[in-house]
Amino acid sequence: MKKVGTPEYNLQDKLKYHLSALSTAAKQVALPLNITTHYPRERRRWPDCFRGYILFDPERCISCFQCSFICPANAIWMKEAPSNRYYPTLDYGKCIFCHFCVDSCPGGALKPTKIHDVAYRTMEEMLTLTEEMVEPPEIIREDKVFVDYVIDTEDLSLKRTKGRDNLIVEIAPSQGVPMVSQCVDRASCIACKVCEKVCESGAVSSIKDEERLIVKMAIDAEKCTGCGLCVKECSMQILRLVRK
Amino acid sequence: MENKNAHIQFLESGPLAPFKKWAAKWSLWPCHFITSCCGVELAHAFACPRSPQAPITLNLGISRQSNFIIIEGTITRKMARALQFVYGQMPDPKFVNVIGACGERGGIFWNSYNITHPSDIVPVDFFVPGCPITPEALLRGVRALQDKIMGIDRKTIEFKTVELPFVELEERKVPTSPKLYAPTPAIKVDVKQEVDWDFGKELADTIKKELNGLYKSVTITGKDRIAIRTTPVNLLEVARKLRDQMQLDHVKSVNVIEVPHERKFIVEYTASSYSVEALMPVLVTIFTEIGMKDPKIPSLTSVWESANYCEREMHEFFGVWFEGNTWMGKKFLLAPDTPDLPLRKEFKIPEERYVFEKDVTPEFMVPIEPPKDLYVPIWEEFIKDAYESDEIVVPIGPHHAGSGHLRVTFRIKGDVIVDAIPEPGFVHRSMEKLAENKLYIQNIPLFERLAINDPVNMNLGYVRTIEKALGIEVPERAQYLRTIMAELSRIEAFYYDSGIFSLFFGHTTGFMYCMAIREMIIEALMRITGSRSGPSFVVPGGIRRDIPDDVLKMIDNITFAVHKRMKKFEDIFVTNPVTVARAKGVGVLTKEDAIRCGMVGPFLRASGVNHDIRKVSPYEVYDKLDWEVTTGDDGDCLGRFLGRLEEIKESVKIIKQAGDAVRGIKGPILSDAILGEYKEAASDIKGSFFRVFGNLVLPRGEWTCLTEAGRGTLLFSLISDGESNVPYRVRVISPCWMNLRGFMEAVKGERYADFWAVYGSFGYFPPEADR
Amino acid sequence: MIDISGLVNLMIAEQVNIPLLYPIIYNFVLKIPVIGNIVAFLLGIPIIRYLIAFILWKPIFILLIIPGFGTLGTMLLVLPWLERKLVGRMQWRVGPREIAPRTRGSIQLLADSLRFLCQEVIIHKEAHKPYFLQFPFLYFLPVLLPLLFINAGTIGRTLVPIESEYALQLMIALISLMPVFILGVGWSSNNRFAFIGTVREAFMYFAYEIPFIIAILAMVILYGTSNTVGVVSAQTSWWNWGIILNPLAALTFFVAAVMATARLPFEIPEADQELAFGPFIEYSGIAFGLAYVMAYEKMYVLSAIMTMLFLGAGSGPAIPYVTPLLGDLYYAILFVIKTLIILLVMVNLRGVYPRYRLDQGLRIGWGAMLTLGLIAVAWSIVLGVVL
Amino acid sequence: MLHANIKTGEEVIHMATPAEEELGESKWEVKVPEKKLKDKLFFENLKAVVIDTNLCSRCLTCVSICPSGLIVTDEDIVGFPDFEKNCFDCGACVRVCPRFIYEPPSGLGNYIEIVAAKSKRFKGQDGAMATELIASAIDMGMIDQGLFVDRNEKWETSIFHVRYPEQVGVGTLGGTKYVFAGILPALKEAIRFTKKGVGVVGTPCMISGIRKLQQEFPVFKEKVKLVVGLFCTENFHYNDLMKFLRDEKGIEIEKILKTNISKGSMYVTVAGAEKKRKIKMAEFEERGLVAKGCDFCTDFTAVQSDASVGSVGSEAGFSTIIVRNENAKEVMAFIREKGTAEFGEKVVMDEIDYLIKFKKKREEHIKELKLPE
Repeated sequence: MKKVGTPEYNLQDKLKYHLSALSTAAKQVALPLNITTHYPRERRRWPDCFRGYILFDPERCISCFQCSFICPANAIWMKEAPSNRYYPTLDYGKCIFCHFCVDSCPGGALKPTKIHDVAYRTMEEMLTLTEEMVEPPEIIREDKVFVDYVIDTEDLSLKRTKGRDNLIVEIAPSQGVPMVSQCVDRASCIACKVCEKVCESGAVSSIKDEERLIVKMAIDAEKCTGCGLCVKECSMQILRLVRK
Repeated sequence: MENKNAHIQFLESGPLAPFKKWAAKWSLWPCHFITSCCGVELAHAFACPRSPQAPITLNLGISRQSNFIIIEGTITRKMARALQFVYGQMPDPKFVNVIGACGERGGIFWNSYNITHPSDIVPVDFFVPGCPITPEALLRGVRALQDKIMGIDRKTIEFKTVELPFVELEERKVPTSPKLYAPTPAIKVDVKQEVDWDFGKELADTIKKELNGLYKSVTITGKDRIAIRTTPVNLLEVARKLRDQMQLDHVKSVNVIEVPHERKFIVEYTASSYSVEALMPVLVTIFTEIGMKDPKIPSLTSVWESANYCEREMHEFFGVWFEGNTWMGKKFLLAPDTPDLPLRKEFKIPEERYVFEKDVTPEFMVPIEPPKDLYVPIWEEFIKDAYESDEIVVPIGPHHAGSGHLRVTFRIKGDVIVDAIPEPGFVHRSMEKLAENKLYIQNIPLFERLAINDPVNMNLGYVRTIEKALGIEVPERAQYLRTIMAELSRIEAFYYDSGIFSLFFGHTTGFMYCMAIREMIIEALMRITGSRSGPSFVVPGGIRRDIPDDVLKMIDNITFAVHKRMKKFEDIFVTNPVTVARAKGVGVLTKEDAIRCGMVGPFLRASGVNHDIRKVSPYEVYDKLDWEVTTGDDGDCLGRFLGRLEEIKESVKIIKQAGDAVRGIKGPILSDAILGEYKEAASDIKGSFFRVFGNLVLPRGEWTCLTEAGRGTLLFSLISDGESNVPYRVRVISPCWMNLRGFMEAVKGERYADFWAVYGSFGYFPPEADR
Repeated sequence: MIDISGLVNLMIAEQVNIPLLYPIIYNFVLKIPVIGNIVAFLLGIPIIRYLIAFILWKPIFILLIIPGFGTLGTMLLVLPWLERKLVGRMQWRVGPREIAPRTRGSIQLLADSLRFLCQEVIIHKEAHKPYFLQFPFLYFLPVLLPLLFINAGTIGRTLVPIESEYALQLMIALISLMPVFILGVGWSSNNRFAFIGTVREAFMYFAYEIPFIIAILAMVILYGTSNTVGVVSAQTSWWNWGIILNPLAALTFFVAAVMATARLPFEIPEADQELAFGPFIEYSGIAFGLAYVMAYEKMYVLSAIMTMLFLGAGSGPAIPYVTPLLGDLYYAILFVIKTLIILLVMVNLRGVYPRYRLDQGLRIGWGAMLTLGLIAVAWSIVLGVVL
Repeated sequence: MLHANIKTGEEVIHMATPAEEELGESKWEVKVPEKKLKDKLFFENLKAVVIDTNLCSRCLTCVSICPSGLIVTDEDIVGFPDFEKNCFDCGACVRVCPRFIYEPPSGLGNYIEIVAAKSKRFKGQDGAMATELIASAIDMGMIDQGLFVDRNEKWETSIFHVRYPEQVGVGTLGGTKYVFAGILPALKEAIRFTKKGVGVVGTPCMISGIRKLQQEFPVFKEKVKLVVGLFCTENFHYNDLMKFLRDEKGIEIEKILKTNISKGSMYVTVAGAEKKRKIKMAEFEERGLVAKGCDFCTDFTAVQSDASVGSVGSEAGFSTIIVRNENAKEVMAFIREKGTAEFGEKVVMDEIDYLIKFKKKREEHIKELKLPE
């Protein structure tokens, strides 16, 4: 345990510390330890892992809704898209840039960028539709120089480089873990076909045999993307995700 | 509401239009209207790393002299009044920018019962997204406004639309919410746990002996946790006995849990001790059940003064009447138009949507009308009484250059503060209610917003509670990395506080130096997590991804580099004779008072109590490292400030040791127990986040966990029904909330100008206190 | 036609001596093709000649151009910018810059004042309207009047608008008037914070006024005169400047000046964080602009007095070629530079010090400063006896 | 949920796990029942056969199983708004409806023993033994949830999932409500959350529904461990009953403490009043307050249950328990061991027999019933 006392200044101390404050200030006037970045004309280079605006790759999306489910701010709403799919839309009026969605995306369809300095005139503009999330957006760039913070054992210093920092980072998309849906209690199935209805990849199929009074249910492991929606929605809770 | 372009039109009229526009463009003086956590990033935008006087001028305090409001995030119902008032006070032409998601569609608080849309209250020129925004984004908003003033209308972001042919296809079933609520959940706060805790068994026996006949049951609910069930009638007696015989001298939390299907409230007081070292880590929960009809219970304020504000809060949230507390029936945290008894289960907040529909926007519970009055909850007798005794009543805040988002009403006699009535709640964003409606994992960013300048510690507190409940062991490497991040966060919090402290003394240089040091720490956190001040990086079982070696090297460099600038700060501010004169001997909180008011953290230690959760019940790797607790005897503003400064040096020491150690430890950063079958994610959770964490269910019971955050002990209490994947109730006691009581105590008897010295020395951060 | 020839003769007799001026006009300006012709034509008009003579008339030149209103006006534009720049350097940043980056943002204050000019002036309904509006404007006078007695010259080259045996006393009287207007401003605002600020101002007024007067008194005793001409002539060269002879008086004067202008660490009445500009809290638009400017004016006047009393006014080493050419102007410029240095030290204290509390400020004023002042007087007497 | 590993820190019990080799290919067949009305949806079949003929006992088995979750009880009648659009036509409702193919159970059924007992812990209807059985089953770890019917001040029912015996202390849980309650929909929810099993108390029609569910779907068989039936003569529709009590009998609903039917009369205990109000059953019948479905019910003792409980046959303050199988026997043994109940005199079988016979007469109603072709 350390005790910290408060100092008691006598006249000499006072003079000494007045002088030390004044001389520190004078030194800074002469040789400042300046760390200013002139923002619109210069730009700090953020690290590649920076969590900024999000791009979307429809090729990799398996329409699993996980981004929407995990979003703590409920900023991601899924929008209907071709071939029975749902793609994310993002409301930047709500997004808190936690990138839980990016980390959740099993196919790596959501990609982070370093774009972050944006201002909108209306709140309606802040809703970004799927179509707009595919290509990197253009933002106003007044910067001609980018600045790196260099921290060595001595001090923090700025390193200025002419040119423009690329805001679109190439990070290898995550592969996720290949999963497939399985029925674990077939006798309890009621053939309600919710799984079929909720499946976007057409992996679940049901054929009704009117004569034999049976429904043939099947999950095609090849087609199944492992999105897990059928598992979640199954009214009897008899489906499970297992590793492929 | 007036047209939002009216002010531009004014500028464009008359022959002097070009000059007027030019002058308005380059002379945007934002008024000091800090509304919530984006204010931290605002401070960075104004401070040295970004040259504040570049596009906007200095941050002036008063609405009359400024022409620009930057609304920093959440406008609560209480703050909406202030906003409207401040906007009205400003001379034309004036402009408004909103920064942060909370001020737009609400961000993570979109379904909170206490927030409003600023755009409903004042005409807004620009919205800046982010949570919190980056300082650059703030400046981009200002640039956009400058362009707008000059008549240039261009979008700051231009999306390229790609053709995705949308065709109406056969209906696909829309998935339902991932949240699962167990029907009529069973709530039990004293679930018995078999733990290896001999002292606890002795303690339980002693309690039983002392409380002979007054208790119904005494249960050990975990290591260092004891729950005593009693009846409302015996409550007061039990508390008195515990205080007098067992030396449980303060209350850490007062909690009410509503069980509507059983028509009862569980009222619990969590007491602990500062005077007996063995009892320091122990939390003794005294709880009782009362019916929902006419819920009355004796207040324990007479026994434990520290329970006072918590009782007021619980009264407002649940309507439980604490007989004996003087504040019953009055508003404390909430605004007059906030829905009544908001934390009751019957009060529902909007549910999430998962599917996009055109023209559907998030709605509020109650439509927000722009408020008509400026609500000041000071009763007339108070004012009359004050004037009759030759005193002056001065309300400070929430729009005051030195108040932050807190209102304190002073009674001043001469220059001396006779009485101070706090009015918190200007940033009450209903976290406890929101947490009951989110998955466990979704609450991580939510609770991080308690203190955006101390984010990792907030994360850690919540996550450790979950880990404790699930009994998960965190891999060693992750433990070290968490410790490093937590200490970085502590330094960050302290430098923010000292920046504000120096600003309160009118010392802008000190503020700038602090922000420069913070910028260095933020750079480190950003390279680790990718976010400046909202990392959300600590997750149950570990951290989100491994930290590369070059970043660890940089952190190691910081432990050396930080000293140079710290020395400058000391020379110009800390040892400055004026600072010492202002802070020394001011706002003294004696050891007895500090204990009585239930102070926590550095502010308790400054009064001479050797209590640090990192030592008392060590977590992560604090017990493996060599560091010391810092205490002081003076208990004055300077002591509190210097004590924290000393703690920073200890933190740097911890970071250095942990950094050295972690380089030798290789391994996963997420525990197998939580990963289940997703073992691939052991070093990077990417791709499996929802699958791993989406469906956490905690075992039934109350799980309380203490951590030492930057400003003191942070208490999270999760009450789980054991079946739902959302918490049944979450109780957060943030350090600032606990310190508010002592803060008000320290102010009394001091001079008017000393209020700011005391304020700054406590590092009172309203979003953290209001929750 | 009024016969003004007597007056003109008087003026001609006391023209400010700038040797460089005529060569410039005759050798350069008049030789420029078109402009030269115009200037020649203008100079031919009698009234303009009279006007030029009037402006170059010593008292008027000093009052209007240097170190009077003209310099003051320039100072007002430059000083806040310099302050921001220097404090910016102290604080590891750059200060104003984005506005006209080539000029390092030096026209920032122009934009600010223009903006204030175009902004709405709010008079709230609780305020005492006439006084609320009048006081800021009335405040101008006592702030400017001391300039009438300032001697910016040196021995043998008197640059003073009004020479008086009681110049210092008059200055003290005029400076003492200033707080009265601040009290008026605060009172008419009818606001809690303005009220507290006003009370603080009143307290501080007494605390700094006495050391201030005593410091001047010490110098009066030392110089044996209260005539500004005499004061300046007494400081023959740098080793008998007031600051060397009686540094304690200089320190007392400086601290009292800082207190009087409410600069940090004595920014007690305005205390941004505590009172939000205290007496000026309710002012907006141009009225606030005035109040903002007034503080700098006061500072300028006090610095000028300090330069005159302690730094030998315009005295300084003569530089070959330059001094003869500039003549009187050289000394005036020296005076302004000295004043500027004092001003910069004064404003940049903002970057070094936090704010004292009211009682501490009063204690310093009534305690340390008064004691120092009295010692300074005693020292002056001793010096007077010795010398 | 999305992955099977529910991390509760407790043991995870999977539902029936298929054999390893089966996991490879995922194809299975589901039997669909036969439609009586060929070209109609299954729900239309159900509606025509059961609901529209008033055969429906309102046991809500169909509500619980319907995958769309849209079958509701509106005005005490089972319905499915917009079924043309929303019905999945899976046939689950028909599969589980105990009255679609009605084989009315009756009589005393199989039993191991018949005893009279009275709970020491709980207060409820008579001996509160239904409560005691469930509570003891929770205590012994057989089940972890028991479904009880709760009521509010207006005597509207809701389902209470009891996890701890202490929870039964909630005053309004014990006691018979004599109005319908949605136990079975709650049962479906309960099996989603349960780890050990669920115990249910219900009327004979509900018991039939549960048994049908268990017969059709192994999930229920595995998860529903204890089914306690109640002796039941008839049941009432909430709205009608309350209206009758309030308007015609002048009883304030909020003040009713307890209702009790015995010996052909309903006894209503009202707060503040000294005497119980007695209302003849005939009065209810006259006004048609008794649920229509009860006309076709012949089962008094809940023949299909694990144990049946009722007041008939034992002295006042005691309940009669008919223990029918091993599960219930274990629980009874546990009760005896712990001594949580007091056992009474011999049971008077005559009273039970009388009511069994009384209900058996209703078979005629079934015979009169005209089912659509």
